[in-house]
Amino acid sequence: MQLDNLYQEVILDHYKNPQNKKLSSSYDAQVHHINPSCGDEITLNVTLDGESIAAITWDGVGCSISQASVSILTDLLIGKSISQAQVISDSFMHLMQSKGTETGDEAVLEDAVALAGVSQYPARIKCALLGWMAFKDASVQAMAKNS
Amino acid sequence: MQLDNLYQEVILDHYKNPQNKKLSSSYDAQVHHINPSCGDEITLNVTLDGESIAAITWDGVGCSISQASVSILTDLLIGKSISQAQVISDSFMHLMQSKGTETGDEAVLEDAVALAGVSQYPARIKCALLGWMAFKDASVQAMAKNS
Amino acid sequence: MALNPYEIAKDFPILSRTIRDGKKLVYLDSGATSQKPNVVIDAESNFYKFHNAAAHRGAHQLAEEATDALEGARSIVATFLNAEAEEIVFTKSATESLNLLSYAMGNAESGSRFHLTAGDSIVVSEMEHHANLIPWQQLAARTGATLKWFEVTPEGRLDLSSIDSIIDANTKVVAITHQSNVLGTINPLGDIVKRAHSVGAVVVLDACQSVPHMKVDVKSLGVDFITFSGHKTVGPTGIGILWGRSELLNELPPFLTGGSMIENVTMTSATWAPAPRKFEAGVPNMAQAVGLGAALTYLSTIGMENIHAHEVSLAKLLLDELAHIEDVKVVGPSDMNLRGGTVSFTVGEIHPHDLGQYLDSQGIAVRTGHHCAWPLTRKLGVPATTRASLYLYNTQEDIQALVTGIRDAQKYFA
Amino acid sequence: MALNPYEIAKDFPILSRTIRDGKKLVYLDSGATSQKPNVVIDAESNFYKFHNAAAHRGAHQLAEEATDALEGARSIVATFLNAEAEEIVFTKSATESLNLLSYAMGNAESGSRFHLTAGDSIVVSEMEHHANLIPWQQLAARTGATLKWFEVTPEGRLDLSSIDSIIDANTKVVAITHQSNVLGTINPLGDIVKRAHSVGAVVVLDACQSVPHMKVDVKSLGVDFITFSGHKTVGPTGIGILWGRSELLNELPPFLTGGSMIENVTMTSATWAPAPRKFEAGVPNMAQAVGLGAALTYLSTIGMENIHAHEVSLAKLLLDELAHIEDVKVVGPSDMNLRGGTVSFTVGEIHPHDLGQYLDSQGIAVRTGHHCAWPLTRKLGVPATTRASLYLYNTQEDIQALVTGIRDAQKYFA
Ligand SMILES: Cc1ncc(COP(=O)(O)O)c(C=O)c1O
Ligand SMILES: Cc1ncc(COP(=O)(O)O)c(C=O)c1O
Repeated sequence: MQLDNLYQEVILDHYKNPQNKKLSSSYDAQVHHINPSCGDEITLNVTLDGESIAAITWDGVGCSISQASVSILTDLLIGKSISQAQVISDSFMHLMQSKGTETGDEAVLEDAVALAGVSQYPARIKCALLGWMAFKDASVQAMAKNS
Repeated sequence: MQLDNLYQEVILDHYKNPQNKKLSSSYDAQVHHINPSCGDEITLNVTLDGESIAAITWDGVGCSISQASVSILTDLLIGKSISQAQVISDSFMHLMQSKGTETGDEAVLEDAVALAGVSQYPARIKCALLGWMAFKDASVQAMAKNS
Repeated sequence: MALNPYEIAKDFPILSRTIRDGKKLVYLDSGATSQKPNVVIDAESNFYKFHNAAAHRGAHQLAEEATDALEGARSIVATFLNAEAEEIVFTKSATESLNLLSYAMGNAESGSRFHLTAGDSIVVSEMEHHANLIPWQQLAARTGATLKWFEVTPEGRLDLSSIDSIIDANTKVVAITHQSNVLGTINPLGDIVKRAHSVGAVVVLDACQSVPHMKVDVKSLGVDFITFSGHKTVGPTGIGILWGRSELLNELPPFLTGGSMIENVTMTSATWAPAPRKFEAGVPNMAQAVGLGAALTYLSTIGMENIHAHEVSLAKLLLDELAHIEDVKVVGPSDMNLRGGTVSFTVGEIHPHDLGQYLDSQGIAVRTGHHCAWPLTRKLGVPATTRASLYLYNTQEDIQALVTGIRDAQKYFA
Repeated sequence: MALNPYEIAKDFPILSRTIRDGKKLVYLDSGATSQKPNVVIDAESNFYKFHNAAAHRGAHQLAEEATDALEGARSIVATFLNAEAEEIVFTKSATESLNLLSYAMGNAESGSRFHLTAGDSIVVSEMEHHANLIPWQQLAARTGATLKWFEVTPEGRLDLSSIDSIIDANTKVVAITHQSNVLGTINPLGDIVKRAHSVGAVVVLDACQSVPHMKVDVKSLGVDFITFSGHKTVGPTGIGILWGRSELLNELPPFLTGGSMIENVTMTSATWAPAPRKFEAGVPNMAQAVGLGAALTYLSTIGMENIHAHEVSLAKLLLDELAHIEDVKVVGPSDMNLRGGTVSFTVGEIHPHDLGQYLDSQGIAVRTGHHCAWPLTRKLGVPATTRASLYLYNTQEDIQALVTGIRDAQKYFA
């Protein structure tokens, strides 16, 4: 079934066992993002340690795609440098816009390649991006605060 | 040609030699009406003598139909009683809405039956009615003033 | 007389197409927009092919024919609602109709019954679609008036217990939905109309979800304005209706200004044509009006009572079936008392987006999310719901497909 | 490359119908509304037959396809204007686009560049269509701003001699037509744009009569907003376009409020989605947007330069012929310098209504009256004019038919 491209095992696993889904009490920046077309919401905290990402924690409600995507994001970006995170985010964004023509670079995106199937479902791309947009926003704020 | 139904001899005659087209200096009521779809305008004066219509004079710009119609109206209504004028107006209104199915009662409408063809041209009915609407308005005002 | 949905479905070309891997389309999203029968599609096409010209703007034959087509459509709408032709205003959508009202009221000068100031109030409800909420929020913000609302009970009914304090002497407008696009609830209007009129307020009825589905007679409802969209009544996109009582339309200032709505214009000022022209600036959406006329004629031929009865019987079947599926919770009335064919629900921990996606893979189109009624969704304590909304072309098989789809989704996401 | 109007006319089904007593249709009223080629009619029909669903409001396949169709149309419009997709707002008409701008500016709060107060001014011209005049009159009345205007010279040109005093430091908006729908005059924009921008004003271009007829490149024109209607560009009724610079659309408050234009909504407040969504409340006029996409694609294939050249050559022929008919006076420029294919005129004492009616009896459709530009008609000192407006499907035979018709009318009414 084509649907299995969308709901890869990895996604359902992250959905059922979301990583870092517990807001830290301290942070450099906290953001709240919303998906206006379906009502999904996310709160996301970022803590930096100089140039590197010390912690990302979050809470929210949403579909398996949005929840898994942010869970995967935290696994992938914690411990990376801001500039590495930027490269990974760009690569993910690119994958989402590929309309199913790309599978994603596993060396860069790791588990996030499991979300490749989302790019075939235009209405779901926003779900997958919710956490990534929130992270982008939060990291910019955190850098601004620390500089 | 079907068009000849519209442009009867009588109409073109009245258009070229409009009756009572010179505003009287005194009147019981003066009104100014406009046809917003084409810009035709008319000013019309009514003078009453008790229950009867002593004078109708007018000035204006417009197409042959609107000019002929008001010219015929003045010929027809001057000297009549207000209630006779009402009957004639109603009959004319009815004829205009007949979509070409009626020829008009010559005993009541006299020359105005020449306008029967207008009822087949929906966009022109307003032209034919411009003067009649103005008269209606003016006669109501004149009666109100005199009572 | 029961209608035959299998025969009706043949009139709608889209219903014979397939979805994803060759699945038959099961369209349960008519609350968002309805499908179109051939007679409607052809009416629009034929207008362009044979009669297209600018209505009310020419003395040539095509302009006459276009005018007849447009005004003929107006008469059909009027008859459909038991109203007068000059009470029917063509807009682009219910959204425009509601904005027309709120902006036109904002244009009303002091002394007009429509003029609002601080101290006045506008009453809505918690179950309003954004289209019947935000325009009134904005009008309140612009005028200083207060926005008040009826709450919704846990069963999804309007809570009218405080009607006399919610609608009070300061109330100028009560804007309420006839049938909720989320809950399916049909709101009883008698007490609201009575109370509103007793304090001199006008009642605006958002009939988007009622006019397509049941007989709506403006004279017997007693409300003052009604709005709905063509695209939900098997009609074209790009056309909406505002009905208003003649004397109110005459009193209301215009909204959009421009060509064809004027009486006289100078460089510095303008005066207005009588209603409905006053509210229809510009070359009208003629082909869409004609299509809507064809749509309402089509529905009338089938009979609005029959359509309503059909939807009610399918909704009852659906509610019965849903009651037997573990973890399914219906949001809104669970019986058919004052209720239409729109059924929203949640399925355990499965997020509506995921459920909707699974159903789509089976060819079943439902809507998921807050359905443009976010305050209601929040009030009900759910982040989102899945909504099946029925129409005349739906069948018992469609209901069975949905029920099977839900059960299979439960397995898929287990 | 010269276009072949005989081949093109075959694409437009209405052009093969007859008028009155079996006369061939000679359609010279494209300035009011254009005719539609089969590709446009079919694009709308096919949307309904195969892809209809509520765009941006569902995760099912039909909703995806409807969204693609709508957004695809947006990209086509953007490419046509040399703009970005997110700068294209779908409205119902140019009239709505212009009202959107004037009402949205009225919604702007103090501090915004769009906020107007007493002391500010709005500049229009005497040759504006009511749609680009009355909304600004109303905005001026609501805000206390002053309405100022460029006059029209006896030759039918904008009088720009006092540009520096008309557009001054207090000017916030300059709203001007690109091509007059009465005179055919094409207004030179360079000085206006330069002066407006130097005082910080935005320039709104009413492009209703230019976008259908010539290449309009928003980047090279330098204006800030452009409006036009689909139905004049061989597209469907019920669709209009507002183009605006991204940063300006982002700054401008919304106009119509309701579903799909929001970011978040509570009972008492709402926040907005980014442009263009912010300006597109409600289920969009999807089929009409798709039809407009097909229309612009059709025009692009023929080539806007070719269309313009064709119209210019026909207009030149018409002006030459009219110059030879006794008593005919052309209202507007009599040469082809900065002039399009719209020619208005008077014929001695024959009232335009009568002339139009005679021409109609010969199958020739023209428009008569003030053409929704009443202040201009008054300024020109005529009660009304007769207008022939040309388009890509018109032929030299159409011009000859008109000329013969005018001569015959002179005999008929002699
Ligand atoms: C120059 C001009 N501006 C504005 C309009 C208004 O367009 P619409 O009636 O399609 O909204 C028109 C046409 O009627 C026009 O010719
Ligand atoms: C109850 C209700 N009101 C208003 C609307 C707005 O209708 P439209 O989007 O067609 O303007 C809708 C549908 O979206 C609705 O369901």
